[in-house]
Amino acid sequence: MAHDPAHTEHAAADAHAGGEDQHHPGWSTYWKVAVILTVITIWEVWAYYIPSLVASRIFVPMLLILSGLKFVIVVMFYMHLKYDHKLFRALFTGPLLIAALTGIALLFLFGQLVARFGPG
Amino acid sequence: MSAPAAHHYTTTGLDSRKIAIWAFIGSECMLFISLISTYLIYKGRSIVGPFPHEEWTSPDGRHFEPILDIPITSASTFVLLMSSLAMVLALAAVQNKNLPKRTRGDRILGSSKLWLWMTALLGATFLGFQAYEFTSFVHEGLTLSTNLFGSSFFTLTGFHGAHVTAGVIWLVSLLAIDYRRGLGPADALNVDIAALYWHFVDVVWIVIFTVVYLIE
Amino acid sequence: MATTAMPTSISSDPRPSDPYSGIWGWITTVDHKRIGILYLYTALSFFIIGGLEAVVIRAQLQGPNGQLVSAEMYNQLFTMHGTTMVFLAIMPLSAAFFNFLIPLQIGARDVAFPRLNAFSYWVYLFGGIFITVPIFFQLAPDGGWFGYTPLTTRDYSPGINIDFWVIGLQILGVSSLAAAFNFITTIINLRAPGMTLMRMPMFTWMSFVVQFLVILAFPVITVALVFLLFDRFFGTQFYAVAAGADPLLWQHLFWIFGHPEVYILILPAFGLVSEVLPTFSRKPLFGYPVMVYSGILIGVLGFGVWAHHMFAVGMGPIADSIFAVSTMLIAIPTGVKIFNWIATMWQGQLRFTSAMKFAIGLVALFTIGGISGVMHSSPPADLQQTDTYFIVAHFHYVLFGGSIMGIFAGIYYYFPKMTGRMMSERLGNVHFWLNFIAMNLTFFPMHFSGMLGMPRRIYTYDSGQGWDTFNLISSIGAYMLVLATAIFVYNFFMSRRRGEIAGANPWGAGTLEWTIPSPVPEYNFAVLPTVTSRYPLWEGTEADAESARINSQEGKTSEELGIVLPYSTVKPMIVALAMVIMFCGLITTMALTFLGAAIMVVALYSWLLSPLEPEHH
Amino acid sequence: MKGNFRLRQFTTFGFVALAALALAACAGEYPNTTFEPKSEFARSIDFLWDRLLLLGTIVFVLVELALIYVIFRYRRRPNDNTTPPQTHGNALLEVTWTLIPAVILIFIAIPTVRTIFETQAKVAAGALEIEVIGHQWWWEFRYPQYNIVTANEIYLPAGVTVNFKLTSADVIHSFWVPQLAGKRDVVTNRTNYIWFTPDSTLGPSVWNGFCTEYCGSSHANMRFRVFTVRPEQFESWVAGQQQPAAFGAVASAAPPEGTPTLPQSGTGAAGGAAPAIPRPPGSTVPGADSFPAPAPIGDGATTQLAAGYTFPEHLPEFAYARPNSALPRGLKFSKGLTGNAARGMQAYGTTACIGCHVITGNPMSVGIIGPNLTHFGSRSTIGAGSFPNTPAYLALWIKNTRAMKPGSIMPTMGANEYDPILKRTVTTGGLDDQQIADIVAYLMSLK
Ligand code: HEA
Ligand code: HEA
Ligand code: CUA
Ligand SMILES: [Cu+2]
Repeated sequence: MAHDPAHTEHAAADAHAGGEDQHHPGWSTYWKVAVILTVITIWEVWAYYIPSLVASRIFVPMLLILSGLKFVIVVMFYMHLKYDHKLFRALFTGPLLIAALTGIALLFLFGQLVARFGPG
Repeated sequence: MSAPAAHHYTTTGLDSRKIAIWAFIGSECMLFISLISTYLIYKGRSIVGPFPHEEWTSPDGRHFEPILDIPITSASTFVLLMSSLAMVLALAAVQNKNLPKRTRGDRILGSSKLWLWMTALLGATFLGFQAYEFTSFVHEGLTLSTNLFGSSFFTLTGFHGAHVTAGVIWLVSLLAIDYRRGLGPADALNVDIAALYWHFVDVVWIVIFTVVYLIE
Repeated sequence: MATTAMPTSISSDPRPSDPYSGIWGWITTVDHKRIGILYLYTALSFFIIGGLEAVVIRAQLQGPNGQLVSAEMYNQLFTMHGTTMVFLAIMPLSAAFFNFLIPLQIGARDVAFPRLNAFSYWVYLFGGIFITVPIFFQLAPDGGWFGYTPLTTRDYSPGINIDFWVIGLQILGVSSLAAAFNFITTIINLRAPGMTLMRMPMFTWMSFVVQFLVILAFPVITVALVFLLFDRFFGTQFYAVAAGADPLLWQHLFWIFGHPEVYILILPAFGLVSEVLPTFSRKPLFGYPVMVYSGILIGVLGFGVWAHHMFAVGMGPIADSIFAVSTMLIAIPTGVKIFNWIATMWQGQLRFTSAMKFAIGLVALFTIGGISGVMHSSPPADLQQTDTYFIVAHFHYVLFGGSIMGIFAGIYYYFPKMTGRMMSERLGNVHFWLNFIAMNLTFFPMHFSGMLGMPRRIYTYDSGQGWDTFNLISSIGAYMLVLATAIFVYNFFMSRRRGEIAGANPWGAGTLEWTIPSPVPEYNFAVLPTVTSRYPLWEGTEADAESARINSQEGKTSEELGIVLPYSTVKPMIVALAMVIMFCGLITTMALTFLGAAIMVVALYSWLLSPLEPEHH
Repeated sequence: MKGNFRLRQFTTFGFVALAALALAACAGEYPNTTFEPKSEFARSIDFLWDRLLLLGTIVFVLVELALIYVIFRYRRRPNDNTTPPQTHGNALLEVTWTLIPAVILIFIAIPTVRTIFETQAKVAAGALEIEVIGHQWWWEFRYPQYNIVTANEIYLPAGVTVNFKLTSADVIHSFWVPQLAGKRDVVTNRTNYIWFTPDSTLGPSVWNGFCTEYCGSSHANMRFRVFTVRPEQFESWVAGQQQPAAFGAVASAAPPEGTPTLPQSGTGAAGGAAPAIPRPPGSTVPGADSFPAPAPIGDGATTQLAAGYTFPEHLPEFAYARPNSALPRGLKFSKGLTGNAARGMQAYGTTACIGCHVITGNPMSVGIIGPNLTHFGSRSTIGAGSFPNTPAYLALWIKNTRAMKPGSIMPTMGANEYDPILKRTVTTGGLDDQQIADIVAYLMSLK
């Protein structure tokens, strides 16, 4: 929540661009990112068609990591969180964290509910 | 579009609308985590088929294949990813409207209309895929009310689809403005906000594609 | 253009509608102060309605085997009482203060999105009417304020009653969310120069935390409600037990929202008390940073305790233990607040105005509710307490003894700023004591009836169960509360007309909102103040004094000062109305839904495409 | 001001007094108190409660005292305008009052977690198994080990561990017997368990049970009774329940008087409390041979033996377990009728009753929607603890259940009675008071 007071002071540099820093990446970065995303996607789908891999213990973690990776890349570069005011980072990661924890907790609770006291 | 408080003093120097959209996106995280969690909680709890990844034969002997169609969905996923690329290019084009365009490449990259069109069309294509998917599921006997899987699947992906639809409408509105008076650096923020929303819808799909379609 | 501190010339066109003219002025206003006052009046009305429902409840339970109302009516009464008090009374009462105060406390001319602000109010009003009207036709929701499935599914509640509840809450959620985004942006982005986060008044801080609770908690209940809505209208199976649905899904989703919600209800009151106590102790708030952090901590922890409402459902020992401990943890930051408030008064110059009394009342009574809360937090112990009147006692001590007391403190304290007149201290004193005594008479005995085995939500009980006396006392207390509230209502309206003139800073308070005239001019601050301390009027430097001097001048119009103010507009109200019509379609005819949607889209576009305010030259 | 704050103190004192009083009085007048645990489970909870109450009270007293002290000590003296010291905080103090609560909480958390795992451990082998099935708005109880099915009444042998298996037939309910154990929700599509051991020292006693999860219109009327009895009495009760319906004879269950008078409800000549209906041998009953004669009947003696032990709930000390709910206004039953059990059985067989109720031994009565009535006559209450089981109440109940119990699924049977759910008056197929009196006689005779 609390972002650094340094920023809170300086007034609008450029009201129109919302004072956001102009040095966004350009085409050169964007197409590379696109390629990476595509490659990862192909990798995921490819993995899906290897029965032995699907059966193996690494399958699920791998897919989760891969999609997590895509998630981060898009957020960092296409949503240029990497270059923007760190306030935005706080506004996004805070809720994202709570959301993730809540989701995990829910799955845990519904997975756990078979273990109950008493017989059966 | 109007610029609320844009030319007033702001503490951070940032435009209020951009702060608002990020807060909105944060809130959307909770929305989609609830939907996704529900889908996962109900996974494998349906009493009757059809099922996402397993085949099923109904008591009256009708046979159902695993219902999810990975190739099609992979394609639509790719389409949505590409729409994000188009979106960032559209934003860049708007921001650099006034920069001189020397090469033909510059002109192509510099055309906000082209890239906005691209984004909207790719988004529409994605929706097309989804419409196809939904109808074929219904034909194969999976509806909202067939089983827990049907309910949670259609609601989750439907919510995402609704977000994409809203995004497409938003983009078309921007295009309308672009045609009426042209979008320039002054509008960069409006486009930026639309873009943030669009990319977020994209990352949500990235997660859905993995946990719903690929992981069995 | 970076700052409007110095008057900048603007187009001379007068504002299309004079904001202070008549009913139309109120319908089209986008002024945060007037919207705040709209919230205040509406919410107080709903508070009275919810209270009257409670009084009928108490009359029915006054003695054993009461036959005042039917079982069906009783179930509608407690459902609507809870729903009304939580969603239509306390949250909007807080919203009234968010609207009125936040911009004044941070030195802004308005909120970040004035028209969105108006929209939030109208959605609230129409949604509130939508969900309240059915009770007069005995068609009100009857599933309890947390509407557990499967009871609330079509199979077990075929009637239209629950439909009102599902749709109504859905509508109200839109209002809260819209407002939350607005205030988050406002607080982050519209603070006057020098108003750093760690100089913000405590009320604004607590509101800030609350807005985050809203944007994170409401999406979850939105989803839960969408499931129920789809189940009831479109045949999905989310809660259909016949299809193998798990009833605990609703419970978890609801309480993931529900517990943060209770902090949404209390933190604004905490904030108000943190404004009142320092003023009437003539001392700055004790341990300001700790107060901030504890507020944030309460908010964050609030997301990790929801299952303490489900200790009886059989989650298993591990989950029970985890949620028990996380719940207990919240007692620590809350305790810090209590102690810091006492420390604030320590060595102070206490002036016992009505506002002060209510603030102290909160500290005294909330503690009781908090402690019973900790008693629930021990799952085995809670197995005896849950769903009995002991719980009812707990949450009325925190809600009435906490939220309501704090809000009353706020009303007495800010009434002068809102109206320019003082409330009658004499009546205020009577109101406080009657309220304080009656409140305890009503709710303290519930601890006993609960631990002596009286379940909640029962429309009747046998004699000879040992509950009669306690219920009688509770009912008498409730009747006294009606009197107390009536006195308040009287005081409010009398003072509105006859109260003595207040002046800019009647209490000798220290924060920014007291540097400007009462009632506040539409532009709030003639010049954006420059803030150099937490209590500009107490500890301020020259800079503070200077802007205070300019801002306290009365009678200037925005035109004279060259301050740009947004146009008044009716569009947000139309969008809100259209949205509610759209929802009404669900329970009448789909045609209405499409009509509403159409109007909404059109109105929305014309809203977004029309300029907020006159353009600069 | 000063006066005001004396007043304030008084109120505070008032509550402490009230508290003391109430706690002291807990003995006796408070049949559902949680302060007098009667099982090891309830006792372990009570231990926690005492700890919580103690610590809670300490915190409460300290906070309120500090508050009151500050209020008196630092209130502004008239025309004293000195500004007080402008302290902004004190790290040491604030750390202290962060730590103290933390320490207190440790003393709560540890026993809490211990108790959680104790009370949720697996039940010891050889426990008495009881299946609890929640219905809107009554309780079905099954003793799988004895294949007994009954409703709204549980018999427990004192000192024997009992393990309840909780499931629901419709919505969520919650199972609570305050003095014996905490609650456990009865959740649809889930199976919950709760077990405890009623103190072996308990003499025959009865406990009120409640549904404590809001479950619809008659949530308030979803009560039950738990009888803790000596093991040998339990055996006898089991023996009795295991018999098919011990149908006696032409029981002239005499006229249920118009409307029972509360609370000692109008018991017709049959004497509602323990109606001693004469029971000639079942064989003499017309058509009785159409179903298995009840177990050993002495020469023309009564079937009392076969009925087995039933709890003497009519004894004055158990008054609190005797429902005295208000009767719907205007529900009347004509005086002076004499019910005939034999005719009643036929009437019963021709009505909707059989579609919902089981009476073992009555081949026609096989419905499973409603409570099992096999030993109906041996029960102390009807309507899930709503009314005493006397001919008078039973007659009214059959005549218009839905008036007696809001939302009940059992239709209104009485001719010309208004059915509040169907919103119309029963005409064709409705029972007249004589038929009802007969059915009453029949049911009452099912010991
Ligand atoms: C304003 C709203 C509000 C607030 C602030 C709270 C605060 C707390 N609540 Fe409450 N609660 C409700 C509103 C609220 N609650 C409602 C409405 C319900 C019922 C919902 C329903 O079923 O209808 C409920 C129900 C409820 C339950 C579920 C009971 C059940 O249904 O079985 C529980 C269980 O743990 C609980 C716990 C707590 C705790 C631990 C706190 C803590 O935050 C309290 C912390 C404060 C203190 C402890 C006092 C001050 C501290 C000190 C003086 C320090 C020293 C103290 C100690 C060391 C003990 N609450
Ligand atoms: C902030 C929330 C809030 C507030 C303020 C109150 C206030 C009161 N509540 Fe409420 N209550 C809840 C929130 C609240 N309640 C909730 C969430 C539930 C759970 C619902 C559920 O189980 O689903 C509940 C349930 C509940 C029950 C349990 C019902 C049951 O379980 O069967 C009872 C019973 O006594 C009760 C009583 C009261 C009383 C007597 C008041 C009194 O304080 C009310 C005092 C009266 C008034 C303030 C209005 C009357 C004033 C006037 C008429 C003035 C005259 C008018 C003019 C001059 C214009 N409440
Ligand atoms: Cu069953 Cu309440
Ligand atoms: Cu809670």
